Amino acid sequence: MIIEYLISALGLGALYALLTIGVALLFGVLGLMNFAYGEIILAAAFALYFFREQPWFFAVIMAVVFAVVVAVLSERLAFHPLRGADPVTLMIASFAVSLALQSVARMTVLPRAQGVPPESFLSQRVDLLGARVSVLDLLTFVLCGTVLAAVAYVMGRTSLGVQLRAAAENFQMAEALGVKGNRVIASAFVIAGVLAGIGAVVFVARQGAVSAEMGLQPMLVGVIGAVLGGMSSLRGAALGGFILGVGTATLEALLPSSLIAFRDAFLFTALIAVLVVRPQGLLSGSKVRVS
Amino acid sequence: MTANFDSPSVLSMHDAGVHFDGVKAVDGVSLSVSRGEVLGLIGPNGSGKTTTLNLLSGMLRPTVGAVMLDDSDLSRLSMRKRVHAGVVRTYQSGRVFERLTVFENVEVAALGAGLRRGAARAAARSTLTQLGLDDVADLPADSLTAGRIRTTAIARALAAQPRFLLLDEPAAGQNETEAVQLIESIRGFAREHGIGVLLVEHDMPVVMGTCDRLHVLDSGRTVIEGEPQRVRKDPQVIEIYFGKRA
Amino acid sequence: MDLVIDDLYVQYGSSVMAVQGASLNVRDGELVALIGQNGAGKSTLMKAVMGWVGPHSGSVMIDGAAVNDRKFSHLKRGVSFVPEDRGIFSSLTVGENLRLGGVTRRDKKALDADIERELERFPVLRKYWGRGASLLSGGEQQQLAIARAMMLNPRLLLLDEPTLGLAPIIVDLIFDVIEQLRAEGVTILLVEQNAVRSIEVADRTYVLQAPGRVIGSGTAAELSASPAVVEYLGFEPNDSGKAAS
Amino acid sequence: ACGGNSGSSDEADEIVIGFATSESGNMAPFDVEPQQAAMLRIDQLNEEGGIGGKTIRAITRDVRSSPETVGTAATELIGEGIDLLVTPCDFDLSAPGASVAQSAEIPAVSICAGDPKMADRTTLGDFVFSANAGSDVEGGTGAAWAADQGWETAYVLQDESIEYTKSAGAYFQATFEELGGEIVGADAFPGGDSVNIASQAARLRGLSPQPDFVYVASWNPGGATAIRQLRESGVEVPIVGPAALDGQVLLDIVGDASNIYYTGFACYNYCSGADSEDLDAFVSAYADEYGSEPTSAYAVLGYSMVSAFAEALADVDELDGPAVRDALAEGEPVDTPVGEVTYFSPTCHKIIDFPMSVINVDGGAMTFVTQQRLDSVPDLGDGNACAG
Amino acid sequence: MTTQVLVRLRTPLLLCAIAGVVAVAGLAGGPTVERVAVLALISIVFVTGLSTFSANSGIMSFGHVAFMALGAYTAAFLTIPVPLKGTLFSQLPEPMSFLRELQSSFVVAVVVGGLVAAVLGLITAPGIARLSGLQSGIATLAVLMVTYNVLSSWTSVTRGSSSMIGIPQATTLWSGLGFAVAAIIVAWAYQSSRSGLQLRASREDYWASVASGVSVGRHRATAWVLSAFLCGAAGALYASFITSFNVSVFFLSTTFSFIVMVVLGGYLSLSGAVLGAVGVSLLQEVLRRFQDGQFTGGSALPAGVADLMLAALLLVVLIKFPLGLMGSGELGQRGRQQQTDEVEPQPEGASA
Ligand SMILES: Nc1ncnc2c1ncn2[C@@H]1O[C@H](COP(=O)(O)OP(=O)(O)OP(=O)(O)O)[C@@H](O)[C@H]1O
Ligand SMILES: Nc1ncnc2c1ncn2[C@@H]1O[C@H](COP(=O)(O)OP(=O)(O)OP(=O)(O)O)[C@@H](O)[C@H]1O
Ligand SMILES: [Mg+2]
Ligand SMILES: [Mg+2]
Repeated sequence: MIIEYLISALGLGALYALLTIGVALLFGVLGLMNFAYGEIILAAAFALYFFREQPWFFAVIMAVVFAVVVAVLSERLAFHPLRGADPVTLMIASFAVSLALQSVARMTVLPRAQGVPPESFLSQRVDLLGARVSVLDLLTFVLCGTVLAAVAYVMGRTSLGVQLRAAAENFQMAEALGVKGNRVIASAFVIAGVLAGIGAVVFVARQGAVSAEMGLQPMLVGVIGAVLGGMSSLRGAALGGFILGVGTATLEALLPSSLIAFRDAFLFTALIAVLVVRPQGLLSGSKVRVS
Repeated sequence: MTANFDSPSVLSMHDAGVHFDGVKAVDGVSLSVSRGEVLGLIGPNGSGKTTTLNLLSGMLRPTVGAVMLDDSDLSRLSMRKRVHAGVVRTYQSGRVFERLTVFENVEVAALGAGLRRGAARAAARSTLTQLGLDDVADLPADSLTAGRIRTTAIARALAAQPRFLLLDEPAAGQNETEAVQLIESIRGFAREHGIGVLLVEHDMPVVMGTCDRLHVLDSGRTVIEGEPQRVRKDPQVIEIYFGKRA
Repeated sequence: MDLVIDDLYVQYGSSVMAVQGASLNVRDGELVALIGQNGAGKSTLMKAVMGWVGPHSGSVMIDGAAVNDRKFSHLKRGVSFVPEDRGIFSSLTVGENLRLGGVTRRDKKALDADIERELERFPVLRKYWGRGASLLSGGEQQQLAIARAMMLNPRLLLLDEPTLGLAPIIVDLIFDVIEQLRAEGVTILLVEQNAVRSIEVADRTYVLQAPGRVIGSGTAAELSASPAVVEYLGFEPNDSGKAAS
Repeated sequence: ACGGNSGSSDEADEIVIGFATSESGNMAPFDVEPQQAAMLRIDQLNEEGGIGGKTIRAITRDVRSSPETVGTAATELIGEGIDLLVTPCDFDLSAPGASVAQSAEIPAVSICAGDPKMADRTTLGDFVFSANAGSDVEGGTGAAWAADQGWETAYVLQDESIEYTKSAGAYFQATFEELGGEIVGADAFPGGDSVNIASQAARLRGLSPQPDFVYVASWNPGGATAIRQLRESGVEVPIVGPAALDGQVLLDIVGDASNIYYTGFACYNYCSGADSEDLDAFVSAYADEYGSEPTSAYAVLGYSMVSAFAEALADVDELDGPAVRDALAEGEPVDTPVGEVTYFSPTCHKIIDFPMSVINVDGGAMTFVTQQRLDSVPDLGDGNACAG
Repeated sequence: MTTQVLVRLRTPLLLCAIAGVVAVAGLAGGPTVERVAVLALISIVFVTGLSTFSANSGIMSFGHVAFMALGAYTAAFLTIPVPLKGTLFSQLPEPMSFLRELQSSFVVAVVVGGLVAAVLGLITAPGIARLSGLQSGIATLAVLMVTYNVLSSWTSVTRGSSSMIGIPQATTLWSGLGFAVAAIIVAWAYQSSRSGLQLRASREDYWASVASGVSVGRHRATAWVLSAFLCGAAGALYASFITSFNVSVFFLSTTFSFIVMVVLGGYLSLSGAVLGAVGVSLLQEVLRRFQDGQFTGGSALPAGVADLMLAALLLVVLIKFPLGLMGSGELGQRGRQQQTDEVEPQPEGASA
């Protein structure tokens, strides 16, 4: 029981961390709290549904492609013209993008929820310390770790990360120094798209369902996890997402069934408490001097 | 304006220090400003002037030492409480309330100092007149030129009923004439209301012409304190700060 | 490098016309100063040279090419700019800021050497190499901004109040650097509040009056010949300083 | 859909039905197909000469899944002189429209709301109806069928997200106990779009002995996900659920899982074994009209609803509100593609004796098991007007 | 001096006049338009409440619909006829059973609805006072999440996800107008008060306001509680108009549609909020009719086009006016409205 709980909590934590990194990436560098992140996930999920008859691996690749295309398109059409606008404006714009994508999806390809049949090797279980652990949980874990490491490497160790942060902070100055601002910012959306795609693969494998509204939940997880963990630090965001996931799973395991309906109330009260005690999030990002 | 003359008379810092990631930005500095005098704080870039000002104003808490107002310890008080005690600062970068009018900018500070509405309006009006901002009173602050934005920031600090005013490079970005004019009006204001001024500035004509005393910092430590003319001739200060041209 | 500004008008939004009919030129290898009171339009003019604000009318040409042309690249022409708000990237470290100055350069060895040269010049940058740039003091940031602009090995250098917030000793250093660059043949346009000193070092000086009009230009002697300029400046420029140095 | 031709035509030889339903927004999936099926039936009836000689004219308004718009649309439709208002498939969305109709004394019929309150004349008023059986009937029918299988112990997995699922669970439980069964355990999960029932599944698996079956009181897609996760975590006993699990999406989500049953409204296209000519005819007529077959059995409810109108209004001359209401409440049995159904009664404005189709999901296929009717709804003391 | 006061009074007068126009349009336009007008007036009450907090503090709140929910539930408890309450709330826990006997007039219900919401505001105020920026936005969202979750799960008291029904219809065009005018006056009075001014200063620059002696937390909390009251009152008005409601109304989609109103008009401006509420209500109705084909002679647009157009419009407005139509200005006041001046033209070469 305990081991099973642990595995499921860690699995959910890893999934949430995966979802959070993408939101935190765009926020950390562009100051964009992207509510349309859910619809990028939706695009990937739709690809998984659309190509459900094809080999799984192919569907996964298409999912990432779809997510990247939607992410980059949203940048071109909405966020590019709003470069340098204040964070609230950006956030509301992302919300408009989210609404638009959702209604397009509903009007065209996803008027109602659709199922994606389980991929048999993912739903298999292996015995680990006497507990039955699903391949999916293990995969989520590995993916989350790899993705976090890869993104941290790109953002922290490569010149792209530096150029990206520079272009986001002061576009003109960065361009004057030779940074290809537009290209670099678009690449942030590509990375966010890839992350959303991978997140969607895991999410859909767990839920099996694809619907026009499905982006809401992962988006909320991403946004809340990112704020909880500390907005401009990727590690913090991953930690925030992870804690959110483990917290959710723990509440489901511990709450008596008469109280289980109040799971979210407990969770969000805890969130408020954490924020009040540590407004900057668990791991705060870079400090900025006031002068 | 109701300057309260029987209130505290000296703002001081005793062996105060603060460090960031191992760098001692301010390291055992003691200084004091009395009501009615202008103390100049100078030193090379990065010597800890702004940090000293942060310690005095409550933006930072000293890791060692204390900030005192006469005999009471301010070290643990928040910036806001220190404003109420009469210690008011400006920022190096102005920081006006851009979308409020110039009048409102100044009125806020008067309200923040605890004045009632009518008194705050009156205080704001007289401060604006003294600093020559009457004609722009009803304009949003962000439509002003850089120089007037800076003046607005100073007017705001004056309206907060300071007994001690901490100014961080108020003359930066002004040409000589403008700078001297600005400082003169501050000086006049300070004299009139008995305000102690701590002035951080790199503009030498301004510093030499305004300050009663100079306090020189280097690497967070006091180098010398004294008469402007004496400090100006100090070989160590010339070496680290003024340079050969001086 | 030749910079020619001809009858330039620049407008912010729909109401503020910050520059109205300014014409000036900087010839190859020249050090030209631009002075004027707050709000005269000096910074706006600089931004127009960078193409950051579009001309309402008139033109800005560098070596005969219009800067607001789509194909014009300041980078390829070797134009480097230190803006008045410094343009430091506060989310990057000091080192990252400096390296970003040379982001387009392929000659990594030479870039490292240039970085080394600036670190020698401004030791404080070496001290704080790995620290967040926004944590630096005002003057330290200004040094970083200047050092970064040098990473491009500019042929035309635009300096907007490079000595803002610097201690006198560093101001001297900056003026030394400026003269050294001029000696190397770099074309420089310098905006300064310190009018006396700018006129002193510059080959020629333009005096700008709000809203962005040139009211006089030339050497110190030529400027003092114009009563309007003398009245505006509040002092009579002379060449004495320059002769001395 | 039919446009709003509001041209004045001769009142006497026309029955005007207003549809204030969701064609867009998140509730649209529940309304679109039943409404299309209803339009299909209207066309058929008009071709056969209308109802009692009167042609039926439909006016539609998209309420965009928003309760405020339902009220506005209802007001507008009543202003255009409709005789009967059709409201969305959901009680909460219907209620504002129904209240408007109630005050105008125009009967309002929800196209398929499953909430027992929709049928209660004392809650929204006596002009309000639902053309569906309701979650109470569904829960009860599931229990009755399970009891018929000889299963004695049940475990309830309750989805807490909406009233429908709560009420289905409660009525399942009450009926099953009334029929002599025993509830050996119950657990709950919050439901919604993101379902993770690992710990609930672990608790259930730890039970020894295992119950005879599990009742999953949930809806799609969360319910299907829950079932998938139950099976993946190794719960092997039969699973029973209500009609909201119906649809192709259930098959897709649970994949190859087996031993799953639910009480649906009908078994057609994606389901086999019902062998009903009437249903086949309905499906092919629907496909002819709209280019694709219906994706859930809710569609047939819309179709049958219009048949019920026709049955009730055949002999009514004066189409004023109270007359229409009384005619509807008379409770004549109606022929529908799934069999004979009594729609309304003077005390209960919905269907009790609905012949629910028990459908088995096994290895990626759905097969018809049997039809099951409930005799009566147990009284839980919650004021359900149709109980007892 | 007096002329200055008159100038300042122009804003609330103009805004009240706008509310008046809405009411008159409702009066003249027949029952359907009347419904839309009443809903628009209720929206005005809500957005003035939201804007009391958001416009002055600069913090976008996602949580105010929680206050609306409390107001609506309070109105339900106070105005549903006692006999019906007996059946609706048969499972009410003992300490709360007095609610079953309670009965009050409409106006009392609206005021008490506001007060109950203000109590939630008070409870959450210490947290809100401490937080800035997006953290604060997320905290307000958390307030909504908790409220929604409790309302939809505490079945014995709130009837859970089951609808509240049988609320007597009491909100009319006139009472709607009355409350809208009252809300506008309250919001405007707060904005011009010393607390409002100091809060706006903190919105412009937190650290500068602290350095001016402003206790940001206290003013934030004040605005938060006051706005909770107004939004609670809006909730009670809503309940008394729609007569039955379900908890699912008080969640994200409603939150977002109010935010669209506030942002379109200008989220830093009270006038912006009011104009946004009226404009979006009108637009929604026009789009609805468009989609039903009422303007195009019966040929209906595909379902969902209305949502899409609303989203597209929001985006276009934001790109043209990043701070909404009013920017941070107010109707009838001199000075800037939308400040596009700040946006320097992109160098053409940059986008190549
Ligand atoms: N928050 C901080 N984190 C890290 N280092 C800091 C911080 N604040 C100041 N410092 C460092 O402390 C030293 C003193 O900084 P300070 O701003 O007080 O200098 P200053 O004397 O005001 O210089 P300037 O004349 O350039 O404004 C600098 O080297 C600066 O980098
Ligand atoms: N972004 C802007 N939007 C609107 N007006 C502006 C903007 N930037 C500058 N201005 C106005 O344009 C005029 C010229 O400004 P500019 O910054 O070029 O002056 P300056 O000569 O550099 O002054 P300073 O010595 O203070 O730096 C001023 O009146 C200023 O208020
Ligand atoms: Mg400093
Ligand atoms: Mg300038």
